[in-house]
Order: sequence, then C-alpha cells, then structure tokens
Amino acid sequence: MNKTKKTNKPAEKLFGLSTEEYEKISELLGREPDDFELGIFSAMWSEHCSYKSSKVYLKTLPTEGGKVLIGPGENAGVVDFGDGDVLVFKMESHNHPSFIEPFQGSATGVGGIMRDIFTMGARPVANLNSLRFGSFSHPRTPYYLSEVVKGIGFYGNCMGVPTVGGEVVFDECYNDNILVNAFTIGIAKKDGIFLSSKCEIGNIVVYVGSATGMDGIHGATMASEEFDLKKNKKRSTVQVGDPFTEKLLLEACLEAMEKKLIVSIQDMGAAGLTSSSFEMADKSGKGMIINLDSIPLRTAGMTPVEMMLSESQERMLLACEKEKFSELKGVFDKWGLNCVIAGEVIKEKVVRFYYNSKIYKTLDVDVIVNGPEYKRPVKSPAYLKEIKPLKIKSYKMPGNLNDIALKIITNPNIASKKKVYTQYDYTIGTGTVVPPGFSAAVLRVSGNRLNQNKGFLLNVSGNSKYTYLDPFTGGALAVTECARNITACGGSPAAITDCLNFASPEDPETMWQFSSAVEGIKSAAIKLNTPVISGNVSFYNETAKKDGDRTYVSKIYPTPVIGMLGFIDDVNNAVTPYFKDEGDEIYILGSLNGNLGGSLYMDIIHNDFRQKPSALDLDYETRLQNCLRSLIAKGFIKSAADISEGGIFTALAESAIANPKRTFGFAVDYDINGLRADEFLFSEFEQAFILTADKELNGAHKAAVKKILGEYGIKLEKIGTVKNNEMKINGIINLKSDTIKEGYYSAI
Amino acid sequence: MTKKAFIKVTLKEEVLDPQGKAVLSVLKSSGYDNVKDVRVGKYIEIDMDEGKSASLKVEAEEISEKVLSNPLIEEYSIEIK
Amino acid sequence: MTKKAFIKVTLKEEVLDPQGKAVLSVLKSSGYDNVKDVRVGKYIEIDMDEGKSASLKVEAEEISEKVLSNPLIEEYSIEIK
Amino acid sequence: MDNKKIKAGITVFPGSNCDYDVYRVLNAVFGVSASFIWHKDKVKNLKNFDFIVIPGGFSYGDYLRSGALAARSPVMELVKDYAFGGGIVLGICNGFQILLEAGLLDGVMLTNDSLKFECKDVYLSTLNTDTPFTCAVKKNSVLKMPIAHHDGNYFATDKIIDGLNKNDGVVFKYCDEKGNLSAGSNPNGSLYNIAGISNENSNVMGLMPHPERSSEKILGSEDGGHIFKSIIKYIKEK
Ligand SMILES: Nc1ncnc2c1ncn2[C@@H]1O[C@H](COP(=O)(O)OP(=O)(O)O)[C@@H](O)[C@H]1O
Ligand SMILES: [Mg+2]
Repeated sequence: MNKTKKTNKPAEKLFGLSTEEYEKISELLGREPDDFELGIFSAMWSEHCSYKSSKVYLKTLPTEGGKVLIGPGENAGVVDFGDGDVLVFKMESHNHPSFIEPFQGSATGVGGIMRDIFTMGARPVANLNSLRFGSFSHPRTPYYLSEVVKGIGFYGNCMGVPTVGGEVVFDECYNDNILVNAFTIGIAKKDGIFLSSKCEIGNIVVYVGSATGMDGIHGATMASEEFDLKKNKKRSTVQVGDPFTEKLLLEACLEAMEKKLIVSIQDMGAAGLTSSSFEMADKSGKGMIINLDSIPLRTAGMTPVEMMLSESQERMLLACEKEKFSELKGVFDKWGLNCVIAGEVIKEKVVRFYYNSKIYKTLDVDVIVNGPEYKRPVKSPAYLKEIKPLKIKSYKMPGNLNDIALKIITNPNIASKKKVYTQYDYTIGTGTVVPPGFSAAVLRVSGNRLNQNKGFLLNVSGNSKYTYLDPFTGGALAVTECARNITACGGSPAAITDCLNFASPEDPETMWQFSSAVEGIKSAAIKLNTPVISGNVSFYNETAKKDGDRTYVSKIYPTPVIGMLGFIDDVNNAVTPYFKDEGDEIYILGSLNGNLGGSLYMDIIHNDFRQKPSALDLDYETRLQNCLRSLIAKGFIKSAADISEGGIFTALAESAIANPKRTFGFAVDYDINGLRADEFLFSEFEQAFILTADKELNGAHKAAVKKILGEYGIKLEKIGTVKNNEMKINGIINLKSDTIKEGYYSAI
Repeated sequence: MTKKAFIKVTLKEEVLDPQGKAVLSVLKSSGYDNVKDVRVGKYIEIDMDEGKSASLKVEAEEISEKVLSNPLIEEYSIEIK
Repeated sequence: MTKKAFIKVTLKEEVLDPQGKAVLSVLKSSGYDNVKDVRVGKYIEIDMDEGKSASLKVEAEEISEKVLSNPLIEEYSIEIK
Repeated sequence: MDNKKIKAGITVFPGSNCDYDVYRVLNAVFGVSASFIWHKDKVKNLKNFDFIVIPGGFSYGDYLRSGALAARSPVMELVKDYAFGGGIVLGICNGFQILLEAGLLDGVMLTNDSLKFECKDVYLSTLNTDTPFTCAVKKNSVLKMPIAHHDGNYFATDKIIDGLNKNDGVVFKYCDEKGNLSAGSNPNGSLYNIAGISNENSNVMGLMPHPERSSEKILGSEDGGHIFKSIIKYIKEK
C-alpha cells in the first residue's frame, strides 16, 4: 500500500473529520481526496451517520424477541400487531438545528422522523416528542419553548398526524443546548413493508419530492461538532420545512407502494442524496449510477458536492422496475411532485456519478459506508465520587408542608403541560382514546373496521438528573418509567426505541456516562422484555462559552430518552390515572423506599440534589408491573398512577384534579413507619403505584386479589379514601383541591 | 409627530418558500401560464412617535432585525414616511 | 421578457389585526414606547412573462383580487417593475 | 330507506387530512355509502350525491389564507353549482374556511385570538334546529365536540351578521357546559361566539368543530353524530 504523507490541511477544511481520519481516507484512496470526495466522506463518516463512537455499545442492546419483526438497521423498527398488521416506530433527535432555529429545526425534525416511518410503507398514526429547555427563568427559554412547540405543531398538524404525548423538561444544563427528540409510529400491513435493501440490478433509481436547494449543507457534520457560536458559517444551513409537500409525498409514496410500483426506498435525511444512495446500494449489496444532471434543483448552479450534501427536506430516493416507471410517474404527477430518473442499480459495488453528461466520479461503496468504529477511552467522572447517599437528617424538616406541596406542584417540571399539547392536534385520526395529559396515550386502530377494539399505548420518558447522578440507574429508569406509565393504563410493554443525547464522545467521562446508561437501558429492556427496535444517538450537545476571561464548555446532563410501545387487547379496558368516584378507596401497590436523593424536593427546597438516587430492583419491578396488570385485567382497578417526579404527593394530587368531569380530593391516613414526612411525600420513582378501587376490592374480590398479590409477592395497602375538594394527608397536608388545580394548570 | 415605517420582510433568495410554491402551483393550474415564480413575504406598518426617538430609522432597523425578521432566513427593507 | 409584480396586501383599517396587536405588545414590553400601532400584512412578488399577456397590470389585478386577497377584509396595491 | 342507499361525496384537496376520518365515520358508523371526489376529477356534476362534505385539514398547507387556494380549485365550481341547485353541503373546519373563501357562506376566518393552534373539547349551543344538519338535534341542546384549528376566529361585517340573524343563519355558538354564551367559552375570539353558520337556504353549513371526531362513545362524545344523523334523517324524509 502506498503510504501518503501527513496532511497539512487546516481543521476547518476537514468538515469535522479528524486528521487521522483524513489520513485514513487518503490511504484508502491512494491519494488525498478532492472536494467532492471529502464532502462525501465527511458526511458518511460523521458521528451522526456512522455511529462511530456508539456502535460498540449499541450492539449490546437486546433487539430480538417478543413481537419484534424488524430490529434496528432499517429506517425504523417493526413490531407485530396481529391480524396481519404491524406497527413501525422510531425516535430521532433534532437538537442542533432546533437550537439554531427552533421553529424550523423542530418542524423539520418532526418531518424527518415521519419520513422514516412512511419510507417503510407505514402510514404515520401518532407523534410524540421529548423536549428539554434551559432553566424556566432563563431569558431565552420562553422563546425556545414557544418556537419549538409551534414548529412541532405546524408540521404534525398539517400532516394530519395526531401528537398524543411527550415530555417537557426545564433544567439549566440545557441553557446552551436544547433537546428536541421526535417520535413517530405508523401502521402497515405485514406484507406491505418496504426496505432500503431490496434494489435489484437493472432497476432504475428515481428521485421524488422537492427540488434540491442549498439547505443544510454539511448538516450531518454540524450535528457532530460542538457549537462555536462565532463560526457563522454554520448559520447558513437552515432547512425550511414544507409539511404540505410532505403530506403529498406521503400520499404519493403510499399510493405507489399500494400499486407495487416501488422495489426499494430510502428517505433523504441527514446527508441527503449521499447517505440515501450509498446506503441503499450497500444494504442491497449492489452499486448505483447517479446522474447529477437529472437532480431537480431549486438554486441554479449548485456544484456536485453541494447537490450531494444538501439536506433539503421532503425528498426520497427509490428503486423501481424500468417498465413501471411511467405508472410511477403518473402517481407522483397526480400529487404534483417531481419524479425523475436519477440513475440505475448496477452490479459493481460502486456509485458512479455522471455530471455534464460525462462520468464524473466513481466511489467504492464499501470504502464509503464502512467508516471508522471507535472504542473511545472511558473514565468514571470525577464528580461521581462526591455523589453520596442522602442523609436526610442533616436537612431541616420544613415547617409548613402545605407551602412545600404547592411549590412542588407549581414547579414547571411538574405543572401541567396543557398549554403545550393543546397546540397539537391530538384528536385527528379518530384513534385517540386517552389523549395527552395522562400517563400513556392510548390509541385504537380506527381503520375501516368497526368493533376492532385492539389498541396500543405510547409513552416517552427520560430523567437526565438521575442519569447524571447515576448513569446506569438513569438509563434503566427511563425504560421502567415508560413501562410504568403503560402498565398503569392496563397495557403490556412490547418494544422500545431510544434517543441518546450526550455531550462529546471524545471526553472519556461522557463516554463513561454513555456506556453506563446504555448498560442500564439494556438491563431493564431485557428484564421487561422490551427489545430495542430503533433509535438514535446525538453527541456533541455542548457549547464553548466565554464568561469574562474564563472559557468553559457548557454540557448537557447525559439524557437518554426512551419511547415505548405497549399493547392492549381492548381499549375499552384502558385505565386512566385520575380518581373516578368519591368514596373509592386509595391503595399503594408495592413498597416505599423513601429516598429523596436527587429529587425535585431536594433541588428546589434544599438547593442540593447531588445525592445518590435509589437503585432499581428490576426483578421486583417486573413482578410489580405484572401484578398490576393482572389486577387491571380482572377489572378491579378504577385508577392507577405511578409515582414519578414530585413523589406520592404529586401522584395523589394529579389523580385528584385531572378528571375532566370534576375535581376530587383525598383523605390519606397512613402509618409512614419510620420515614420522615418529607420522605414519604416527595420521594420519587418509587417502585409502587397509587390505585383506587371500590369497596369490592376489599370485599367480594378480596380472595382473588390476595391470590394475585401472593403470586407475584407484592404488597397492597389501603392508605385512604377519595374525597371531595380537600387534600388531607396524616394531619401534615391540608389543602383545597381547587388551589392545587389552579396552580397546576397555570404555572407554565 | 407620528410617522409610519413600512417594512418588507422577504425570504432570502436561496431559502425555500413553501407558500410561494403552493400559490404558484394554484396560479398555474388556474391558467396563469405566464407566471414564473411567486414569493410570499410580510409587509408591516408601524406607527411611531417621532418625538421620543433619536432616529426612527435606526429604531425601525433594530425592530426589523430583532423582532420582525429572522435574520437566518429573511431580509428586510424599510421605508419611512 | 420577465417583469416583477410587487403586491402589498393589507388588512382594512376596521378589521382587527391579532398578529399586529401581538407584535405591538412585544415591542412595548421591549421598551419601544414610541411605537403606537402595528399592522401586519403580506408582501408578494410575482415573476411574470410579459410576452404572453395582454396587460401585466390587468393580470396582476385579477390575481390579487381573486387569489391573493380576501376583499371582505383586505385591500391590495400593485407595482410593476 | 336503507342508509346504504344514501350517497355522500367527500372532496379531497391536496393537503386535506380529515377526509379519511369523515369517510370512515360515514361508512362504518352510519352505514352511508361515502366516496371521495379528488379535486381534479373530471366529473360533470355532483348530482349523484345526496350530500357533499368538505372535510378539514390543511388544503394547500393553509398557505396564504386558510381555504383560499382550495376555494379556487376546479371541483369547487361543481360544489357551487350543486349548492345553488339546493344540494346539501357540509364544510368542517378547513371545509368551513373553504366555503367562506368560495363565497358559499359569508364572512372570513381570522387567526385565533391566541395566535395559536387550539385543540380541545368545546361545547356548542344549537340555535337553529330547522336545518338539514340539525333537524335531529333537540332545540337548545348543548353538544360536545373537539376543535383543532389555527384560524377559527370568525369575522364578518355588521351587514353580514344582520343577514345571518335575519335568516337564523347562525346555527352553532360556542358556550359553556350548561349552554351559557360566555367570553370564557369562546376558544378563538370568534365574533358573537359563532361556531357554525348556514346560508340563506340552509342547505350549506360550515362549522369549526369536528363532528366526525365525536361520533363514537370510545372517543368521549357521540354528540357530533347528531349532525350526520340529521343529514340522514333529512334525506330520508325529503
Ligand atoms: N411535549 C409534549 N407533547 C405532548 N404531550 C405532552 C408533552 N409534554 C407532556 N405531555 C403530556 O403531559 C402528560 C404529563 O407529562 P409527564 O409529566 O411527562 O407525565 P409522566 O410523568 O406521567 O410521564 C403526559 O400525558 C404527556 O404525554
Ligand atoms: Mg408518570
């Protein structure tokens, strides 16, 4: 092999590639790459496209079993839904673009994830999102919040896909790097799934959708670098979303698929034409001719590398049998979309580009797609040594717990997100049985079938503060928290997708957090039998900052977010978390730990949350959730809520005020058994649920209940009664429900 | 005295204009064949009190830059009358 | 030859402009006290091929009247260059 | 008469997205024979249909003004002929906006006074039960239906409002659970809480809330179903 000499190219000319990577490319080519090649390598070898730092860990995740039909690797994962139906879902980040331009960034994030779903032949039926903003009082937060929510609504509403759930978190660790993670699920027929790996030699390659413009050039490499606000060049890369065109693209693609006019298809996401062409060729084990003269352009005079790197939205690349092209074109014409022959599938595993009617470049598929793979150095973060178990005795017990309770319930991280989700159309599609605002969203298949009651449940969760304090537990907790929300509604967790948002992988401490969090996700996913079927990694969520003479890097907490799918046989049996009738009895199922470590209470009341959160007993968790599901299946349970941020008080309060028909209260009288009152009220993520039931639970059903509890080894204790408009706990809490309700719904 | 600032906010040339594209397609299908392109922007009128401001022009610039337009994708022009 | 029609579409005076009101309140709360009123309208640029049309002006009028504005609430003005 | 014999046409524009919901509810819940009419379909007229629904969505992305571009679509000429001939036309949400822009109903929709998209349940007071759309509704009954729109702030000149009042053209107003017309129950700033209006002959009606999303118990309300039941009743008795 001929050894190339070291490059002296300046770093900014490497588009995010390291000098070593550049040299490796030169070695593979036998010479230094030209601009076209460098553009393609920098995109395909970027962290965003190649997963070069995360691959070794992602490989360890469980991806098979249960109802999984297709795991990670395709545009989205596929789960069997019975009766010939499948569900297709994935979650994706759009953090960097949303920080630069929150409206367009979040809008195109939603557009991008929906394209991933309908590329597979599935009609999107629900969106969710997980949003993280800087501290609520940060001057830029209202702007980001309002623009991101507007952008998400703009795109999803126009597409006619209901947005049925999500989470909104405020924390100063996101002041300089907001997170926007978007989740979409679609439904398809089992025999109607389309893949990017099915190209056949002789197929023509077809470009459909919007024309190519200067949008988002080097977007993929941008997502793989930390921000430097002074480098204005990154600012010229804003992609504008056009949901109207995407709706047409959706209908046109599904119509063409239905008519069997498509052999293989891939959306143009990050690194646009580059990744779609090389990945389709690679996965199909073939090569491709791409004729750059045929690409519809919005901006005249774009250079070949600009065409290849453009991230213009609402475009797809597909392979089609030659004879069927005119029929295919007919479909796209009907919807008013571009549909042009852009090349051909060939045997030789290269992509050969034509430009100005001549062969322009030929690049080897394997060389381009087999980017580097790193096992980056890891090191346990220094700060973790200071994270000790909490000694609550060293913190003063607050005098008036009513005031504390009100502070907790009106904290922006606890308070209702109604003002957010009412900006999303969550009723379109006539499938939303339990709308946003409760534990998990419950959807039915509205299709054209009546009396078809099977349904599915969706939830997204993550807790970065806990992940920061204990990365393994934080990862596991994201999975169990989703499962708790789904189980509490009567669903059975089935599969997950993940979005792993972290700082720079080149920092060994971040990499350690990453590996531990993935380990946590893995353990919980195995235990709960929820394989990972798709996902996304977003690194470099950090920004170089200057504060006077000091320069520092503002990093997010490690933020793994999980999106989970669950099933329910009959949506009529779904349980909601809110109280139903006065006089019903309130129970705790499970056992309380009373650990306030890392809690919101410690954070906002004692200004110190840096303690170790409780560990998760995954065996116990599984039994607990199975037990609850059995009780619900028997029809014994009228409401069920998990205990998450804000602790038992918050779970009880929300259950009392969330019933759309009327407001309730409660009287709880419970022996807290050695716990301090604040530990009982505000400890979070307890392995326990708050349930209500009528008197029969302890009467006619007593024996049946006892049997179920015995089977799983779980404790059920009555703690109180559902009341009218007053919240009373053990003589330490005495509040009017209306006051709490007013605060809860008006805080953000 | 009250003056008026007239501000046009338009998308930068290289930025996609979905609205313009949709209007164009409707005009074409309604038979306006000679229409080649459509761009849709905003037109804002501001009534300003001259007395209190050093320079209306400077102030209108500032408002256009910071509030009315998104400098990442839009540009603006101002006329004061 | 291609010419451009520049069309301003503005809300009639008696029609309430919620968007303008919102911008006004943002400006006031940002300390622009001398701003008295804000009205938000549209600014549309149309590229037209002169060759095929009898009168660009007439055609632009027609397009403005029928498509670009709603006569119940809006008025328009056209400039051709 | 069997509901199956009743033929409904649902117009589909680029960007319509409640078309399938209406189709499903008419066919599966009410047993009507509903089919789609693509905006470019070359049909001569709509006489074969017993009624036409212009469904909600974002026709042409709601670009320029909601409904404005769809109102200029060829199929709307057919809808106009159909309506002038006395045919029953129901416009829901974006369909209402299209009817206004097409001049089949009077007034315009401005952006919601919140300047935000609003998705929530609202209550409607039924003011006129003497229309093909409300003949199965009890006078003054309060109906619960969801809204989901960005531009539902109905506006009209005094002259138009006088005309509407004279003809009992205001069919639905936003109200509270008990039927009171308060400002607090107006979700979008609509003039006089107007949620739905009809033309002079009451054969064309537009309303912002979505009856097709509130025609099944599992979705939390069956009240929207009364509108479809009214149309069916009216056609059967005609
Ligand atoms: N960004 C959002 N989009 C849609 N729904 C949201 C969003 N944020 C929160 N919600 C909804 O609000 C409810 C409460 O959210 P959260 O406090 O995260 O619930 P939980 O702790 O039960 O998961 C959930 O139903 C959730 O789906
Ligand atoms: Mg929860």
